[in-house]
Amino acid sequence: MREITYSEAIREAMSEEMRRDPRVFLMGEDVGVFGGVWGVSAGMLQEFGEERVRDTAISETAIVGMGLGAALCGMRPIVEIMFADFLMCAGDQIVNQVAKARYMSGGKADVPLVIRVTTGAPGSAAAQHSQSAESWFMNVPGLKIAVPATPADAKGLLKTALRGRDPVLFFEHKMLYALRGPVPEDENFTVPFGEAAIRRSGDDLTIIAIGGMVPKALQAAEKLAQEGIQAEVIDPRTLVPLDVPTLLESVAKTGRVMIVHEAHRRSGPGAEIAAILAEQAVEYLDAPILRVAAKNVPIPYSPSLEQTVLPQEEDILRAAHELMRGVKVAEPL
Amino acid sequence: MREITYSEAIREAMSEEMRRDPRVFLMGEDVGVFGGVWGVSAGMLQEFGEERVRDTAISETAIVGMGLGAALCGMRPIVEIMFADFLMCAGDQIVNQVAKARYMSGGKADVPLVIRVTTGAPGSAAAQHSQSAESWFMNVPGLKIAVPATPADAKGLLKTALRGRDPVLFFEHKMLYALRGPVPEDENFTVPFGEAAIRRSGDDLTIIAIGGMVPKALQAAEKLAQEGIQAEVIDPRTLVPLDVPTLLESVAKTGRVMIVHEAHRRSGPGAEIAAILAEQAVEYLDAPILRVAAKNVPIPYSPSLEQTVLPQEEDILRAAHELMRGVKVAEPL
Amino acid sequence: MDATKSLSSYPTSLLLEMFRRMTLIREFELRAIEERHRGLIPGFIHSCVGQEATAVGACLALNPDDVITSTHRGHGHLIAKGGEARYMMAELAGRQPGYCLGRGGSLHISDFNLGILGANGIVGGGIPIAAGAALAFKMRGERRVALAFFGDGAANEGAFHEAANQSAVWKLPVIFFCENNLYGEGTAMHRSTAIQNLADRAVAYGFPGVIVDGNDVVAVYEAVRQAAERARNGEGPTLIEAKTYRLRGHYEGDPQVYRTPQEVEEWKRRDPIPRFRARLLQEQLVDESTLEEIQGEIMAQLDEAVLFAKQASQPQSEDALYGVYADIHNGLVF
Amino acid sequence: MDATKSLSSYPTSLLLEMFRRMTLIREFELRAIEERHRGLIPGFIHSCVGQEATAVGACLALNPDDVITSTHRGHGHLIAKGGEARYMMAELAGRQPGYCLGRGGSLHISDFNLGILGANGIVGGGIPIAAGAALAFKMRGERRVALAFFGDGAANEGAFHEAANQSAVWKLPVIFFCENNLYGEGTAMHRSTAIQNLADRAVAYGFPGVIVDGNDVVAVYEAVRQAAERARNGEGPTLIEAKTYRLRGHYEGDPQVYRTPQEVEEWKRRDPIPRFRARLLQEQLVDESTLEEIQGEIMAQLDEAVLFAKQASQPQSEDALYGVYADIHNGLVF
Ligand SMILES: Cc1ncc(C[n+]2csc(CCOP(=O)(O)OP(=O)(O)O)c2C)c(N)n1
Ligand SMILES: Cc1ncc(C[n+]2csc(CCOP(=O)(O)OP(=O)(O)O)c2C)c(N)n1
Ligand SMILES: [Mg+2]
Ligand SMILES: [Mg+2]
Repeated sequence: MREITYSEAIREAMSEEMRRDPRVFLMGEDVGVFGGVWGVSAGMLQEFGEERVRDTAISETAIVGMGLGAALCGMRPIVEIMFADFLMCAGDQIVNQVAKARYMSGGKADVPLVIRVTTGAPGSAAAQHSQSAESWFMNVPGLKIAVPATPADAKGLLKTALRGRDPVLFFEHKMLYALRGPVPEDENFTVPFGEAAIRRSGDDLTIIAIGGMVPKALQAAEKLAQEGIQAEVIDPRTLVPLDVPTLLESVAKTGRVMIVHEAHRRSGPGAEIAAILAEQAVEYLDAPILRVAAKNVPIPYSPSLEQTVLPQEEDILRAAHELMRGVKVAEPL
Repeated sequence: MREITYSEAIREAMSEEMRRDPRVFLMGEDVGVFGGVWGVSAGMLQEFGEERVRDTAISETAIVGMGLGAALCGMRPIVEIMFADFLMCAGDQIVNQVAKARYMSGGKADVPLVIRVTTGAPGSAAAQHSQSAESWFMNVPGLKIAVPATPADAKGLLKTALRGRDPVLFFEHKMLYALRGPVPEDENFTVPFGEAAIRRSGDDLTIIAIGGMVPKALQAAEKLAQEGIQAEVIDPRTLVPLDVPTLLESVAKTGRVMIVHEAHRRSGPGAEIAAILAEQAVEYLDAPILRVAAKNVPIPYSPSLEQTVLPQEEDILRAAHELMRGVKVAEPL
Repeated sequence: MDATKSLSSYPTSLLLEMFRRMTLIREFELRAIEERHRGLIPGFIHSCVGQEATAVGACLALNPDDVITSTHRGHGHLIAKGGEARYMMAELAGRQPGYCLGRGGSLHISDFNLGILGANGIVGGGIPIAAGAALAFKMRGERRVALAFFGDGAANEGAFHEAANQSAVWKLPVIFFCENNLYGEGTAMHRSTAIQNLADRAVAYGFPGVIVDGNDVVAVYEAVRQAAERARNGEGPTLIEAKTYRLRGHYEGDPQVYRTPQEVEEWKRRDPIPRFRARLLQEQLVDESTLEEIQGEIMAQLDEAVLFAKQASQPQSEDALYGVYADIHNGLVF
Repeated sequence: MDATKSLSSYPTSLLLEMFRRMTLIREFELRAIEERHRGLIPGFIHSCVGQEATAVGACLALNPDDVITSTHRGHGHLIAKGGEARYMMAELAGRQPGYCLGRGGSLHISDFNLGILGANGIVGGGIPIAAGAALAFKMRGERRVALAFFGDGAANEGAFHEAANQSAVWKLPVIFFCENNLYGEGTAMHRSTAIQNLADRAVAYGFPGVIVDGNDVVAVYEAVRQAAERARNGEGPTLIEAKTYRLRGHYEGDPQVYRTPQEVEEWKRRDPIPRFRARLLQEQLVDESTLEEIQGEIMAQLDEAVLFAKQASQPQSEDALYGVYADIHNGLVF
């Protein structure tokens, strides 16, 4: 299969859907003339014109709220929020309007709105441009949350989002944009929400890795294999809905599980996953459920500090060893 | 000890600190002339005047941001956000400014800012006026989060917040405002952050109950006692910091634990607590960790629907029986 | 003080419809308040008594396929845009046949077929939504208009500013309709805003700002008609500030410590309904019996609406769990 | 085009300080860019080359105990307010002696002793903070002023609107200082705003809006001085729109597809530093050698700053964990 980057896969998904469906359009800060600050929508203005690739003012509340209004009136907007950190500038529209419009209307409103947003630390971007916001809106019913980790998933999940009828928060990890991988050319290739991918099979322990941490988890798993430890690496692909059966099956097999994400540990996506497993899989567990995550500290600027705060491959390896010993670990931060 | 209401306790804490410390002042929507929509600040305008009890425009971002600016310049503002649902209107200021000001400045900035906010469902207030937002900001390092459940704690925790140097999100449950209880008259009575209260001792199971669910958990525990089941009811009082040792001690004793909160189940505060216990207490567990929480559905208006979505005393009882049987429970929503 | 133009230049049917809808709104509110006291209605009510002319003047100036976004004080807007009293009353009572199956209540009523994109519990929350609707219309080349109702208080929310600016840049067919009733909850406008006329805020975005007597239904109608025409012609947004007054508390039960009974009494003299009624009679466009007939019909309609709501089935409590998403992923935790 | 008033009415020391600070900012930026290419500086740089006059004119018109909030393009503001090049360079290099111990970087530099409440990575994020600082001053009866720097793009954020309105109501001693450099990232102002002059937005709040040539340091100084006087006298906020231009990319590495080299060239002719230099010489207020001496000092100062940054210790990686809260709760999960 031809290989393209994660970034190209996203552009391809948007472009194909825009060709196919006149209701789809893109708006956000600098998505047009600039082509997106990460270059994701480069060239789309040229193909689709100013009507369908709209540069907005720096007004996140308006961007999301107008996306909602357009969606309620039959469009299928893709809105881009440049950094996950800025989602909170549109917090009310996301939480109180977008998420609830269908339910509050008694199920009448379709809300086919995709909010694309970049997540994660690109390196020395500091506390306001490095956050992984995947869990910030998980407590709010009504949103779906996608966390693609491969080019194929980026394309397939985005297509599913764009053909669906529910609002989706679509988290694109900045450090994955340049990642290359095979992506089907079939225009109708989609990846369903709520189906985890088993990235690597193994019987000894389960690593549930999210977004940008999937490649790191796979690398760590290779190293563990050299030690004779076979890790199963699962990528949930969507956090809402979450494919609990696949997680349970793996944990039933391995009895050992860690969750790896770049979001801060406290109340990150791993908290919910761990809680579900502690509810539904406790009888399978031969060890504590571990979380490998960013420490509960704003992301610092200086590289060595940043490295301390962000989860590293060694942290995965250390957690794996702890799991294999079956001991309890106390993590103070 | 004299008894006052939760609401009076909060007013007393604010008033005493305002008398004691000229830097403390209150601002928010309708906190002055109206006395607060829940009457919490009634009479304070009369005592302290317009300079220190400030009615603001309906501008949540300005309210929080100006609170921060004043705090950075030596004041100790109390800002009120009328409903937790509206916190997201000030989301950016809370997450990106207030929470991070100290850390980003290299620890130089003191941020003595208290954000008081009402939480929980007052009954048929529907999806945008009933939310329990306690966990929305737990993933963001830099904030402290208080969830008082008694008049004494409301006063004591608020005093601690007002004498501290860190920003605090202070969640006041609407259904607790009328609750009466003993409150020390000592002006220097404070309740430290990070110390859970054991509301009831018991050896059979641990109920960790948050905010408005504490009284319900205690009621349920009484019923369980009649069946011969002794539940220990723990009120964490603050979610950040969280008193993990007290929780661990209890779970080590009982081996059975449920977490009860009015916030939605998915990624509510219980997710983090369950995850911590699954990390640190798994060897003590004789049963799954259960969560009793609002279902993952926006809060509906009609009373019977609302009751279905919100956690009820019977849900606590059912969970207790399941814990005692030690069986696994699957909760699809 | 009333628009100088004689009413005779308007079709009588329109004038009667104005009277009918304003009266229906007034009586709906009074009835809802009554039924709330009687226990039929569980939630809060923010009544729009006194503000009927803004709702009716604005909505009658729109086409049926134009859309509105409304507010916490939305009953009037919804009725003016065609909302049916029985389904509204049933929604307020939390019943299954209500507009939102009892899930929404007063703050969240919507009817997409009627172009009602929703009341809103968030002050200012509907404004960007209306702008987005206007964007959809413009992109599809439809000559439709979106109108956002909001209050003087809401004009201080960032959401207003952002939506107004973006709509101006794209010349969207949207009308920002500010009902300035002089108070945001208990805060008098002069205590939350340093300017006299919110219409002046249009200067900040580059579109016209218009002040209108919000208690004169015809004046409101004219202002919105012109703004809608501008919008349909691709000339972009208009901000209309309608000066009005709410005659009851912010919500039912509000002790109203923030204003004097005298002030309320004074505004009662400018009550838009008696005023319009008097004018209709004075200009001899209708006779008293026609108006009384309409009033009678409305009372019957509301009796029916209340009966409908009372007899309507309660939602099944398990139904609470449906309608969060369009699809249900079986076996997955949602 | 230059303020008509002769420079001779200003103390030479002030004029030289203007020249010195503008030059320092310019050279600091160029040096930082160079050191970023060389690898000393890990993060992004949004340089303010071309906008030195706004920073310096504004900050020199303030008192040392007045405060500012800054932006992502903040180096100039910070230096103008007294920030020291060596600690700034060390911060950019992520070193321990940097202003924020290496935790903040370019976007987050602050120095509370100098009244620098912080650069900001959030567009518009600092504006309410400045208003809050002004509130503190007003409440304590201090005659201090807060000034918020922000861009033309930021003027479209809700945060600006809310802070401006509230400040007007309370007549706070705050100056909203908009550096209109014609672009927000790659979006030309006329594509994000439908009005010509952002100063007109002051009308929406009820305080004066002033337009000033942002490439004329003395004109900026005058405008801010007047606004500060108003503020100190309890007359409330002022919005100042300074028309300027950024001569380099939005960030270093920006391909600048959104504008023509011709446009940039044209603005280079209005570069505030050569322009001010020429005027100083033309009015014979200083001689060339004095200016060259200053320039020499600055180069030496920057050599020292770079050396300082290079030799400065790296933060200890465990230090990352401190400073989130004022207190540490031992044994508790934070
Ligand atoms: C974002 C937000 N902030 C605060 C409130 C609480 N609240 C409800 S109505 C209201 C007053 C609104 O005033 P205005 O916009 O003038 O409308 P009016 O009530 O006068 O019709 C307030 C503050 C809210 N619902 N949403
Ligand atoms: C809330 C928010 N939205 C978007 C961005 C991304 N961003 C950084 S700078 C910038 C442009 C700002 O334009 P302007 O305010 O004119 O300042 P300038 O860069 O021209 O100095 C944008 C969009 C951000 N940092 N914060
Ligand atoms: Mg009002
Ligand atoms: Mg700019």
